[in-house]
Amino acid sequence: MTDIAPAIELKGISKSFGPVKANKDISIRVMPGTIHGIIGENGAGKSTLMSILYGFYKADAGEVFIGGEKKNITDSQAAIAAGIGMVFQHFKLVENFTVLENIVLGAEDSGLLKPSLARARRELKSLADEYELNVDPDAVIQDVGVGMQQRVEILKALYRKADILILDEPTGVLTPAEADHLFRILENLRREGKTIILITHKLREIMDITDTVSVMRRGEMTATVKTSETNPPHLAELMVGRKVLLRVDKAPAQIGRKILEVKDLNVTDAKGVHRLKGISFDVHAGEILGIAGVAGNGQSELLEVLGGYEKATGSIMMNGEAIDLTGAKSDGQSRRKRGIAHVPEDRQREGLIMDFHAWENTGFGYHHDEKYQKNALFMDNAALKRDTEEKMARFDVRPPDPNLAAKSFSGGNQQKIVLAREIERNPDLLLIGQPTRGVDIGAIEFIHQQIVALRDQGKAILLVSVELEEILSLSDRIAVMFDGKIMGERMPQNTDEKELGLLMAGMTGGHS
Amino acid sequence: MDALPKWADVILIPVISILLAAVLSALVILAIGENPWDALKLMVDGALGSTYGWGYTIYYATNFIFTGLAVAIASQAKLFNIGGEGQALLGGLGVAVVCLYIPWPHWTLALLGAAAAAALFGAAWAAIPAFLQAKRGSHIVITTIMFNFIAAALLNYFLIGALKAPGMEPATAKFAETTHLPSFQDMFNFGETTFFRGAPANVTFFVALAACVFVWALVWRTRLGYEIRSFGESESAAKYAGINPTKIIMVTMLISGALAGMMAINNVQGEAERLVLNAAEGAGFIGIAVALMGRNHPFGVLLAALLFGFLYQGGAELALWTSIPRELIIVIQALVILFTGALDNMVRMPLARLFLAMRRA
Amino acid sequence: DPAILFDLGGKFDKSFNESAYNGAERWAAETGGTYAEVEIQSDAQREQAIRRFAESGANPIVMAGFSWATPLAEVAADYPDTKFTIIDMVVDAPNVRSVVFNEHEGSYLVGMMAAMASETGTVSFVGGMDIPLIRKFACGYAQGAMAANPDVTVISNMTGTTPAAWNDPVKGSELTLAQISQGSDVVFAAAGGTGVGVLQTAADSDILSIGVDANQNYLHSGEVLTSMMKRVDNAVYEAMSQGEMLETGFNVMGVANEGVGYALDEHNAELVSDEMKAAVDAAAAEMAAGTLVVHDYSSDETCPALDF
Amino acid sequence: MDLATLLQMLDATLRLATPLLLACLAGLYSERAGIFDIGLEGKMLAAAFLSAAIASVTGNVWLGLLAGIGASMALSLIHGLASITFRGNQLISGVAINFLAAGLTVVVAQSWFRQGGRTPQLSGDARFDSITLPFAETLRDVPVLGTIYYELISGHTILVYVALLLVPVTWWVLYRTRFGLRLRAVGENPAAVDTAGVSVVGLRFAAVAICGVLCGIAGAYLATALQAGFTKDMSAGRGYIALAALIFAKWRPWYALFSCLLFGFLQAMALRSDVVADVIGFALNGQLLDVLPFILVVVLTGFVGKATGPKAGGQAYVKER
Ligand SMILES: Nc1ncnc2c1ncn2[C@@H]1O[C@H](COP(=O)(O)OP(=O)(O)OP(=O)(O)O)[C@@H](O)[C@H]1O
Ligand SMILES: Nc1ncnc2c1ncn2[C@@H]1O[C@H](COP(=O)(O)OP(=O)(O)OP(=O)(O)O)[C@@H](O)[C@H]1O
Ligand SMILES: [Mg+2]
Ligand SMILES: [Mg+2]
Repeated sequence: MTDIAPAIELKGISKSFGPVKANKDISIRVMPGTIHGIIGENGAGKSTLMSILYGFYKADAGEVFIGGEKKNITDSQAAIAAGIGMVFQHFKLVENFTVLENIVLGAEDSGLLKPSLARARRELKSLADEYELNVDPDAVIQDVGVGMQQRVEILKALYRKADILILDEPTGVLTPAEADHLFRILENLRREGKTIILITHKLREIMDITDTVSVMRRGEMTATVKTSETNPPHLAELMVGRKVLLRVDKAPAQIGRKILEVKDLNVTDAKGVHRLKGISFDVHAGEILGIAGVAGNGQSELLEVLGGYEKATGSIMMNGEAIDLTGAKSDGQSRRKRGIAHVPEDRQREGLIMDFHAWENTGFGYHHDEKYQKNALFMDNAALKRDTEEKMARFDVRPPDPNLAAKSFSGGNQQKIVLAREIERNPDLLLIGQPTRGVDIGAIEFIHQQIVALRDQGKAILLVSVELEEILSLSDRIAVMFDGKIMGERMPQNTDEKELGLLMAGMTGGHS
Repeated sequence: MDALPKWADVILIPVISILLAAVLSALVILAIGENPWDALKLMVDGALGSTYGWGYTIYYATNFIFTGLAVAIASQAKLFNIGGEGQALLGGLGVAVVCLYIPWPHWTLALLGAAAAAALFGAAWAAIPAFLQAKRGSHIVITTIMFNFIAAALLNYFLIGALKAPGMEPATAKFAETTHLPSFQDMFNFGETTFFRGAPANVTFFVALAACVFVWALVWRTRLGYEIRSFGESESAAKYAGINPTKIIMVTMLISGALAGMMAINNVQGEAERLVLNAAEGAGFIGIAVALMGRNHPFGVLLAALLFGFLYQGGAELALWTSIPRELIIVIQALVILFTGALDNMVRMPLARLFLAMRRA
Repeated sequence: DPAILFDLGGKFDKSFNESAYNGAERWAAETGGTYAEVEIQSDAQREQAIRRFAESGANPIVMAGFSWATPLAEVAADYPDTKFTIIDMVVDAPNVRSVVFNEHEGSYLVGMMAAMASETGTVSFVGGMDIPLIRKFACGYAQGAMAANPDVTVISNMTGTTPAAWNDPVKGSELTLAQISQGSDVVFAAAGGTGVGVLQTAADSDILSIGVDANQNYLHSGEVLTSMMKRVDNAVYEAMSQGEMLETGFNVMGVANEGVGYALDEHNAELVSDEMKAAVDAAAAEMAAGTLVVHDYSSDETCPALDF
Repeated sequence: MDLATLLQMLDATLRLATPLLLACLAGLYSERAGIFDIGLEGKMLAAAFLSAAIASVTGNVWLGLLAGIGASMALSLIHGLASITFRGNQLISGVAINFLAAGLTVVVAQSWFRQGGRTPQLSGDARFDSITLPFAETLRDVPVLGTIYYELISGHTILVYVALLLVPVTWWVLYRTRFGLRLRAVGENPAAVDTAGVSVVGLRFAAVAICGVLCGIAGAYLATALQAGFTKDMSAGRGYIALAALIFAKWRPWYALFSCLLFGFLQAMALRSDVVADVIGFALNGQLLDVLPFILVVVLTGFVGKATGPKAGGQAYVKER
């Protein structure tokens, strides 16, 4: 160690949320001008630790040193004053404000807005030039893509003269190209002498860009290593506490009959925006069709239409029978009866009722099933509980307690509950959106195995994911969506991330 | 993430909250120069000290059970039904029409008929706000408030018009003898000792208890209840599960309106035995407080309704025998609502910390 | 001791209940006696209040307001030794004295005065809640105005349809202003607390107003033409004075026995001309003699002089 | 309908709209900051009482106004404590405040004045006088415009002009100042405000306090300008109507002006059965006329369609459970 003071030093940080100990006596040093990665399972306490550094949460114990000086970071104002900026996992932007207003918010010069906005506009331009951070200052946040939203968040920090930038899972919502762009920006920032902390679940990103990496597990900091001295399997093992298979093992697909046939599907949403533009594709028994694409290009609408809760025009044939798309004769319930199961993209908003018990969630969407009825009037709660216990055992849900509320399970386990419910229906077709979003490596491995097993039973699977790695390793066939259209289909063995990335950005004619 | 044991959540917190409300009420009573202890004794004695007092307490509680259940079931679907008052008034209209124009042979049949009419009229009054909410996105809070005003005018129209009995009063004629419901006095009359003498509590109380059981079973044991709760917890999840939002909003509000309307068999058929203006007397609004205090659970609603019945009857006795203005009761109600409903966390937060510390130790 | 039961408006409503209260106070002051009283807050308490007083030995028990009739009819027989007085409604029982007022007669008289005082030929009426009793006032008033001036225009408005209509002085004001803009220069308020706003606005706008029930002339001295007095106080005073020996039966208080009338005192002496006084007194005499019959809205729910 | 009648109705509209407008703007500040407030009614009532009480005791209407604002602020503080500090249910808190004001005003009035829950009648300096605007008298005889100026625009109490002025002021504060930016942000996404280093609690309390001030003025207007004293329940549901107007106005200041004027006009119309009968050609039944404004509100909200308020409205800002 030289005698340069670390940019950030945390000593003995502890934090509890009620009975949950999110951080236990954590210490960490980050040297100036470096990029420091933090990895760990869901709920390991990464976001909590960084939120403490940013003054969002108050630590129960511990000290913070910035540039060698002890700082008492009581709120975000203090953190900003200490030169810290943070881009949260879930962006903290005001949706109906413009980019400029979001940047100025909280950092205005005076009581009147006009001069502040004018200055911000000027500075934005120079920051944009300096770091390749292009944004349209007058665009309204809800109208711009997540990539730009993220740049706004970074600009917010830089506008406040941050020397230390924390990014919490920044690439989860980006295309490969956008992620590359982000990493270029981070490189620029590092070159300028800024210090960066990067939280991610993606080991490749850690390997590509960080200088050092810390691993967290169950609220504790288990290791800090130089990136150059480690490798992905080793990191995975540090995280999960056992060896993890990083590749999906699967046999070649045994393609069967046509299960789903989609023709010329069109959707226009409530605001009059044309979301799906003439989508057509098939899915066969025994295959996984992967749909790649940047979030917001119509994948969600496609799943909603197939799942029966969004109206559309066009035709869908399921097992050779037409499905009503007007919403008049067919809804989510009748789709389920026809053998379509659906793991939605957002488990917390759609797949689960967070305040319901696990056993109540087990019947969710299938509450009209014979086996859950006691008689003509009442549901059979005992049967639901028994069913839940079985499912929990089979899907290794932890803790296996049907009486816990869904919200008390971690993200990975919540996802397992949804999967158990849908897969155990033995459906002909499984729709599955973002199966591993925000899920840690250990759980990803399990979930991927389940999906492949279902395929091998001869079921049809439609997989929607923004994770190209996941698409490439699971799919037997890949379709890429952009702007409500299917840009093209590829076989996984004949393509790569680069080509798919171009298609996802709306550019055809890659090098296939 | 439950820092508090269940018993603390359902018993300890409400009790402490009520105590706080009581202390503040005592201060108000002191401030206007009366003795709070005497006032409390008078209230307890008047409301619970005799079967007669109980008869009144239970009568009021019966009203509040119905309106409380109405608010509670709507809340399960995250709908805020402020329209209980208007729905109860319309229920009264239904009861009056049925009792006046149909020659019932026996009170049991009259009760069934009146209950059906009350439910129907109450539901009808909830139907329009429900429809506007489901289909047009009109804020149900606005529409139900407006419908309270409209209901009052409608009742006024009938009571000084078509339904008015001869004479000065804007009221219907007395209902026929065969529609009169047995009061507690009739039911608990054991020769020499008559319980509940002169009190208005009547057989409707048992209907109210049945309504509690009905709502409980509906909400926690049936598919419809499951769908209502799902919709209330998460509209997006409900859509995913194939639950039709329009249907849930409509059905829930119809049930809610029907329950509020059924209050009329207690006050109109059971007590007044005719329909008078302003028959609901604010019970629709008390229902909001009752539901909130009862945590939207039928059993909680029952307990909270009894508490408010006690406040009403005790407060009446207070006004009867002291010079404390009757508005003081409104103040006490306000404090109870404030502490048990809105300032709940003021008690809960420190208590949770305490329990956590105890568990750690 | 006697007891008095007030109606929902409360004993300080500046009109009906307050008049009853004044009667009781006058009795207490003159005899040095004490009485029990209650203001109820709910219809269901009516029967309760009567029973509690009867059981506590109060006698006679006086109740002000027509809404007491139904509960009293049920209860009276249970307490044969207790005497009751009900005001504004008839209850047929051996131990009940029923006092009703010919409000239409008193209203007729002030209607005449209004029409005679009016320079515009338009007079108006503001009622509280739209109930038959208030229509009775309005109808008598309109008849009187038309008798004094056949060309008069009578405007009538009710404040509302809920009990809130008794306590909305703001709306009372606005109704008065609306009536003024239609030409009215004398307004009669029979609207409880709402009437406060009516009288205030009339005074602010320099037109004349007419009070109700109690003598309200003093509220805006020199600007209240008169008050339609309904001597509830006398009825209460008398009942209390008779004590346990209360004379039961049916008792009509009209112009003839000075149960209703108009108020004349130092506050309005200058407003009431001799000619006005003569005309009104003549009409009163005719009513007493039975030669002038004022139509009572509540007798058949129609009004020859006004549409509702 | 002639000009005089029209002017009278518009005049009444303005008077009736003023308390609605003040309460509506009060609600606007609060709800724009994410705090629902159905306690407007109670705050108005409390302010009406205390302003009249103090004006009557001191004989000074300005002291009365201050006291009214104080009473309303006290209730605002309770609402703030319940919904901001203790993250309670904002609707319940509002309901409780309405009950509290309805009861306490009468209890206190009775205990202070012994006039049956009323304050003594106010006169002279204890009341707001109407002011005649410059040149109103001279311009009075100028046809149409002069008449409109004299009859409609001039001759109201100062609080009416204050209320009208508050509309552009509110717009300016909301859209042109730092405070307004933050206020709007905290109602949409309090986490954004928090992470930008601004206190959510502070902003929300500020908004609730402004709401208290405006409700205070509204109440004082009822008791010391429109009326000459307090009578129980004299707010008579105006707080609820203001709330409806706010939703109808989609939480915007200029729309609030128009919706309050509309509601005021509907009420003014209900006062003029003769005009209504003239216009539609037949006389409406009294009860129908009485509820016509409410029916029209329901119809209009049906037409306006979904009004979505500030996104974070009604929810307490919870960082950690
Ligand atoms: N605001 C909060 N209130 C209560 N508990 C919380 C809160 N935030 C986090 N927790 C708890 O703290 C633990 C750590 O959460 P944290 O969000 O820091 O994990 P993480 O490592 O960022 O997980 P992920 O990879 O899913 O983002 C969680 O398991 C959760 O139980
Ligand atoms: N802000 C919060 N308040 C309360 N509980 C929380 C909060 N954040 C997380 N938790 C709880 O922590 C537990 C697990 O958190 P975890 O971070 O693993 O969830 P997650 O779904 O992986 O999060 P994310 O999707 O943000 O990555 C769950 O009980 C979750 O409800
Ligand atoms: Mg997380
Ligand atoms: Mg995290």
